Amino acid sequence: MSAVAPAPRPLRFRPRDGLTWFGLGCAGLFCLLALLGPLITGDPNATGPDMLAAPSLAHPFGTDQLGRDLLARTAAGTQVSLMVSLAAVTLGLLFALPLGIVAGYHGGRLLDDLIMRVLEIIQALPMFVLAMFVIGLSGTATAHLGPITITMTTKVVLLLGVAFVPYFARVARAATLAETGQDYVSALRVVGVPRVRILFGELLPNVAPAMVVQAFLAMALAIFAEGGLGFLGLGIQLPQATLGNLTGGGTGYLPAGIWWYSVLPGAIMLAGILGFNLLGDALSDSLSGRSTLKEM
Amino acid sequence: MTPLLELDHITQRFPLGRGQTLHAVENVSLRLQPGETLAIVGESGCGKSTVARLAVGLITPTMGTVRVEGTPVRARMDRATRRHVQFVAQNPWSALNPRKTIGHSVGQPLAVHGLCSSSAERKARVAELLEQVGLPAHYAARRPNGVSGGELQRVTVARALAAQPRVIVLDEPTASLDVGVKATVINLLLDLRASLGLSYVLITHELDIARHLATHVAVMYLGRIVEHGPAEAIFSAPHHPYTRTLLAAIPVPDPARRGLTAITGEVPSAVHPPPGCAFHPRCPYVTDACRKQIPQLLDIGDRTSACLRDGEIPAHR
Amino acid sequence: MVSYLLRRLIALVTTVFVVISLVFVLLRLSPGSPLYTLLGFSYSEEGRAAVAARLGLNASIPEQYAHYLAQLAGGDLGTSVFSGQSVRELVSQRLPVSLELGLVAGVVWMALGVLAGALAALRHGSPLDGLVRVASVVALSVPSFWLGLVCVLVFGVYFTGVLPVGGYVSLADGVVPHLRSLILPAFVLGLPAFAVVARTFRASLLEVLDRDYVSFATAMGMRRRKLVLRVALRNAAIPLVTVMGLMLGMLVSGAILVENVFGVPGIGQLMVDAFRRQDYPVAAGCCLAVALLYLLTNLLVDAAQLAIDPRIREGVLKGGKPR
Amino acid sequence: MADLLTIADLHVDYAGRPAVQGVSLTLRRGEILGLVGESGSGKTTLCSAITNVLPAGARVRAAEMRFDGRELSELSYEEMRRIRASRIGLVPQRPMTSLSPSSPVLRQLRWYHDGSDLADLLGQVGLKAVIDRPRDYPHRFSGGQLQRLLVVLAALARKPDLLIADEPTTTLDATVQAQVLRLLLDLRDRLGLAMLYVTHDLAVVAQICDRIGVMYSGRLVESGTVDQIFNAPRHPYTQALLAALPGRTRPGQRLGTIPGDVHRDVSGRAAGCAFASRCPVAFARCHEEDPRPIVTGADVVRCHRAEEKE
Amino acid sequence: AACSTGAPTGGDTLRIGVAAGPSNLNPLDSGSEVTRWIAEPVMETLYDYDARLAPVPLLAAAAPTVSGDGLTWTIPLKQGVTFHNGDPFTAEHVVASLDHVAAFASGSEWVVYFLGYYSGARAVDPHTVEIKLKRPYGLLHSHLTNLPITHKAFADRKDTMMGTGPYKLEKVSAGLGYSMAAYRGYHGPKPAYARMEFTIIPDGSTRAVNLRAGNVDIVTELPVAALTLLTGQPQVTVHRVDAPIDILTYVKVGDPPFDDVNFRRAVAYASDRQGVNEKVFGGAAVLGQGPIGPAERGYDPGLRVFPAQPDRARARELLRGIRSPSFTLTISAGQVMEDIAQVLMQGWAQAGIAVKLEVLQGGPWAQRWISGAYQMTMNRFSSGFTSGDANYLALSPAQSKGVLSCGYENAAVDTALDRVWATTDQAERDVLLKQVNAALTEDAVMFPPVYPKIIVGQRTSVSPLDPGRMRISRLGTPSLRPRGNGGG
Ligand SMILES: Nc1ncnc2c1ncn2[C@@H]1O[C@H](COP(=O)(O)OP(=O)(O)OP(=O)(O)O)[C@@H](O)[C@H]1O
Ligand SMILES: Nc1ncnc2c1ncn2[C@@H]1O[C@H](COP(=O)(O)OP(=O)(O)OP(=O)(O)O)[C@@H](O)[C@H]1O
Ligand SMILES: [Mg+2]
Ligand SMILES: [Mg+2]
Repeated sequence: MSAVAPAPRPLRFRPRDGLTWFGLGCAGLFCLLALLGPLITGDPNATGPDMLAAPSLAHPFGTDQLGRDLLARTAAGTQVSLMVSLAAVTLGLLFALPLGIVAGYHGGRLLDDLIMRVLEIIQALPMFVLAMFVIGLSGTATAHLGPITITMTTKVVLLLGVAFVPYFARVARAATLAETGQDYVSALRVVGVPRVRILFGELLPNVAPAMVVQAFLAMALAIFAEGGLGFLGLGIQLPQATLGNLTGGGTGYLPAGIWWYSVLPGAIMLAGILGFNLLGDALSDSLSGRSTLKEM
Repeated sequence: MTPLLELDHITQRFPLGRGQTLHAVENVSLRLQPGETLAIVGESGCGKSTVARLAVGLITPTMGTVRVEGTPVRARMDRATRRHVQFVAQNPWSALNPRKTIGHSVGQPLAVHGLCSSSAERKARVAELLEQVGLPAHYAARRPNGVSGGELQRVTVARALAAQPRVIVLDEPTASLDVGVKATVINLLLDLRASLGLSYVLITHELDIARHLATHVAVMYLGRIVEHGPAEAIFSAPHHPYTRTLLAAIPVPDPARRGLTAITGEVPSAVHPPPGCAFHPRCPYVTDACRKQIPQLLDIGDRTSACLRDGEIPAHR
Repeated sequence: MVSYLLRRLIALVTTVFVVISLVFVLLRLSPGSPLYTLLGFSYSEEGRAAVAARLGLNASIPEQYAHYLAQLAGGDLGTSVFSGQSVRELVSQRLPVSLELGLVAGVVWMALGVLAGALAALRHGSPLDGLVRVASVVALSVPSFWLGLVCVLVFGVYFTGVLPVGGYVSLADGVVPHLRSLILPAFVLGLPAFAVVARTFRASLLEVLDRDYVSFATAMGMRRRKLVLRVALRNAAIPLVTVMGLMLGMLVSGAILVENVFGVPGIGQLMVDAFRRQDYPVAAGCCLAVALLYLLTNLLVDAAQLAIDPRIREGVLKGGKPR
Repeated sequence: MADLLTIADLHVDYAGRPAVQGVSLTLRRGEILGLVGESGSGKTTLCSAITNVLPAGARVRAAEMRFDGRELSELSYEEMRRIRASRIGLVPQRPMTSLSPSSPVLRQLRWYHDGSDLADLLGQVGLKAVIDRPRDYPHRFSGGQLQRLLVVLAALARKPDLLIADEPTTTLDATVQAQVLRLLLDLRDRLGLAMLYVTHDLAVVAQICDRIGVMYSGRLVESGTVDQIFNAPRHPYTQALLAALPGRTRPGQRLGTIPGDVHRDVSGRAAGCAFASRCPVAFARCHEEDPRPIVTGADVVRCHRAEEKE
Repeated sequence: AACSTGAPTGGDTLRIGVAAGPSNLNPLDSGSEVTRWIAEPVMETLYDYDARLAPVPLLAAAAPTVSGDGLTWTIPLKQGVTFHNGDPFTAEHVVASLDHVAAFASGSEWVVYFLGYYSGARAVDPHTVEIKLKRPYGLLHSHLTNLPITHKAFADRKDTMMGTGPYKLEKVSAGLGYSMAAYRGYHGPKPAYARMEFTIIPDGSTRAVNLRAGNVDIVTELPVAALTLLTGQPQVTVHRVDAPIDILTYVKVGDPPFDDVNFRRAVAYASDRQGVNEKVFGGAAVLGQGPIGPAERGYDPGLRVFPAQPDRARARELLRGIRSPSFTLTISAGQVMEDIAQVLMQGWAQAGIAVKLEVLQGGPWAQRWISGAYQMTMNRFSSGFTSGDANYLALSPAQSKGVLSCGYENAAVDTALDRVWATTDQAERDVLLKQVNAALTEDAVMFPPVYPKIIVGQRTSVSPLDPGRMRISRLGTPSLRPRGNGGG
């Protein structure tokens, strides 16, 4: 029993241990490379005379088999990775939030059951299987759905977005369910506030912080998944450089000791994933108040 | 005279799955006249909150009708009628949206029911309401966080008042508050009743609060009303064995009057209520008939009581 | 409890049915056809029609669907368009490899994860705790395929001969070589499982250690060791079981990548190949096997949860509206 | 007769934030001391400090903490554990969550008490049926049943010298509360144990306690016998508490209230009495100087006004 | 792969590392190199190649006798040959094999050869086969030199092999490899190795590493990048031999923008052949001109239409009047193809041609290709096994009536190609092919950037591979034997 209303956990990011700082650094590096890298490093597709050159001052990440600068390609790939991940996460949230909130509000009733069943089916296939399935089948080519042109990038975004929907919706549902249990929702209903306004005017701001945390973690997952698809050759296609394409493209050269080709772009991917994971963790800690315990 | 609020043979059952049903409220009838305060008392799980939720239309009864000023409440009733019955819940900390300002929460009914024509007017009205419950107007800009429970409970009362209700249903409004704070909320309720002529349905298990506020009392046991009548009469001379037990078990804040009496046995399950009178497993006056027959609420002088042996049991103490 | 599991089983069957239908319809609706790959230069309309007739691809989609379902009902997953091998045989050749890999990876790493998580929580705030925290978040973040490549680099170029960096030796060719060939793939595949288990277990153990029943046990003077074993670990394990179900999906996804890095002839590799070639029956068979495996394990996880948490067993956590 | 428990000038900080400040109290064998006070006034912290089960980060300072002649702060963990296991019992506030949810109740009873007299003990509190339900988990029992079980474990089974009951009936219904209170009184009479009974509810205190301590903002502002506190309270806070009780005022009348809010005091305090800002009878000195405890026999009061009256 | 275990003793087992396991083990259905490499020791053809790549009888007892109208071919069969299951080799097996490949429903890649020519075959007696044709089919002799003969009960099987060769297939380990053992009842010289093992090692460099370590004796399809791993290794020999491997590159002549010959030629002029050779093939390939490469019949080393490096000036000149020249290049996924495409695109971009790259997996690529929904398509194609040293199939898109026609209409080419199939005169055929090649080059219909080589590595403990056979994509594994101190 406490005499003062507890603050809703603010979703404030206050890095307080080294690990979080490290995560911030990693994510920052990743985003910087994605946003500024391509401006500085030049054309990622320009071939040069030095093929498979080891990292040097001229080519800090070395070159690939066609003599292209791997730093430029990595920067371009990072940009794609960031954009695709952002778009996928946004898309996933856009679909999942209403679904999750509606399901949570009707917790345990038919609508909830229906929504969750459908999402369960999507989840019955693990993300990569789903990806293989969709991309393996629709092919890596640009598809045309009537007047709509679906490029491979769109496809990857759609796919990851859809794969995130059940995951996000579950979190949104759980958060909504918890909120719906709060008396203020009953109070709003008694007052006569229309349902839509309760859901999206009053509940949403309370569900949002949990979703932001998930969005960060999902960013990490999206970077990984985009990379994995590229690695399998099922992602965004050449000549566009992506982190997955690069990592996968370099595999053939590894046994010859050409480590930089696969390893460096992969390390950037690792930095991105690690960064977003750590940030998500830190936010989630601040949300659950775990870190306040640690402070004492 | 049409009662402000009337529960007419209400039954509420919750399906639990696997073919089981929970009998939360069984055949309860209550009416509330203007100016009355009806206290509903009883042990945990006896269905008090469910009655409250039924009364304010948060749930629709399995059977029976709820009437607000004579109009039966349907699933989609017009907001104007329904707003005459408002609700204040036990836990003020969860009764307000933590991410919205107090002003927003108090203003909600005004906005929804179009009670104010402009936002400036609404602001003024919110300030007025806050003052009415004894809070400074600048609280409108604050969020619930950091505001004490007693103050928050007053905010929820202000919100209820904003809808210009005639009845406020209070579900254990003071149960989570400290003694001193409890008193301020009770005082507020007393003041509002005097100044606005409100009626209350007061759900509580703190009998001294019921005694302090109520004009009428309904005692519930396992979803049914076992005794119902004017507060004074019931508190001074309880008839039903359960009411007697309950009163005897309430500690009195006076070291000179010691002597807690305890009965044995547990509250039976609402999923499998015992046959006959639900109280019979714990009743000191039980007879064979009690095990078979469900006693009906009967008018006995100033009150109604549901006990087969009503006349036979000697007066209390 | 039995009836609950039965209901779950029915739900599972429906889900599988939907998955099958989805797989089937998507497969048939997808552009291209294995016939093109199959025929190549010898493509001709007559040829296409004849082969399609032989493979039953001429019928309308509903007819094909009905046929496929009938086939499935008879336990027949069809035959590969390309190799003519029965899909059941193909799957049953590949699945055990993946299963073994997944099992080795999962079991070893999860055990390590439990250990690490428990130690970290019990020594909350110590350097060991910090180490586990860092290790688990890094382990969770490392993309498996990249880690695989790094392993290939390290053991294939710099420390050659220490561990085989690719391929798979079947058990028939010797137990030791077999196990050796599993080490790196299992290491890479299971790492995320380690991370998730360690993190979850650490968090849940910390939470449990904060619970009333732990303070009560302490106040009752229970010995620390007994307290940890009887009270804390047992209750902390409950969320762990849920997480294990999640990890299964991770292992399956991971297997697809890892099998491709290390050339392990498991179901992941088969599936990638089948999709590349649009070998409908094989792709569908793989999906089906994976989905079934995934759902079945989830069912097992739920059953385990039921066994371990009596409140779930009695639906206490679901029904009702406890204050 | 020697005091069973003597605490002198106990301070507890949570990461520098004081939760208990300068509390001194004594408890004799067979005595029930009721501890009342608003939420957050430090009651639980005080109890935890006695059995040394404070969370990490809490700091304890005391001039004296003597239990049955032994200084508690000097004991090793193992010695303290043994005291907890046999001499000081604890009845927790939330019976529903105080037993491990994943083991059957009977098994847990055996963890804490392996004697053969278990059935007998359970019979004494009307819970013999537990023996016949070896597979039932805690959630199958009602709060009242569990609370009685916990009383059996903490008091009946090991017959401690001191029983600490931290709001043992707050979550229980009136009829069940009456059962548990009867049980505790019974135990006191039969075993002669001393009890520290923490509660918000002055009525309960009036019914079962011999002596009362009133806490406010980490301090013990007044202690005395039940009669003394209820009939002649000396501290303005105690007086205000009593005035706020509905049961002590005529129905329909306004109750006495305590203006202000305890928590603003905690944060903004510089000097002076913690209650000063809410006190109807405060004067200049109250805002400048924290009153020291005035001890008369076993009783204490911390108030400048009371001091004046002496 | 698996070979990384087991001591590198070699000895009585010949171990071969291949890049992939074939999806289809029936060489009557599949012309894929891996299928055929595995089939080489197991199954035999009616005729075999001699050192000069001329057909000599193998399962046949003598050269075929052709009737006067050219429509009936009679082939006597060798006696005393048995299949690995003990069944005697007789005419009905040959008939079954021929019927299988000629039937549409079997989906055999051979059907295209027999299409329109083959009418039927019958066993005149157990040791004589008679083939009836619809029209003269001079190439049949060559095709019978390439077509393996299978046991009739196995003609429809795709999961195993049953032949008369020196080794019999014993075990197929899914995704891992194939093992075979010497067949005691072999009708020819006794096989030198007791066992032969094909191991799947998908990664090229890993194959090289395994060869270096002695885990395998022969590896195929070595990528250029992996060759550095093998330099300076005395116990390893790397063969790079011209072979009928084509970077099949052609355009949809029927549709814009490639219906404009100037545009086609501009693209051909702007192709960076040198760049592809250096960057993708380490300089080891031969620069491309027309569809027919150096290992194939009809190759003309003197044909030089397009430059080694992009002639941008020429290209721009040809492009004059074409607003924003651009097209889409559709290739099938794979490192080599992707690399080639990217190098070419750089060259084209410098000439002002904007090219969009479309990388498709095998299935979708085949669909595009066959349905004609491409502008320029490019893929690797090896014709060696099905047609020896002649690249007939790769020319078929240039035929105006063909299913795969790219829309090119040239009556001279059409008649020449018809004649190529009909004539039995090899010299005439060579001349005709040369003409076709020249026409297609001039018109810029097909312009592969380079002609790659087959690259095979072997350990010196095995007798040297026969370059003559490698020239037609074969490994000649049945005749290999241990050599030197490595042998046991
Ligand atoms: N939504 C619901 N679904 C199922 N059971 C419910 C639901 N709401 C209430 N119940 C059950 O109905 C019974 C009556 O509950 P109710 O909350 O009305 O009791 P109460 O008298 O208010 O108790 P308390 O004093 O603890 O608040 C209880 O057994 C409760 O568990
Ligand atoms: N683990 C903790 N960490 C930090 N502060 C704490 C902790 N536990 C209690 N406190 C603070 O110490 C003060 C005293 O708390 P305590 O729980 O002892 O009060 P209480 O009188 O038992 O209150 P209640 O009646 O609500 O149980 C409060 O201000 C509280 O916020
Ligand atoms: Mg209630
Ligand atoms: Mg407390």
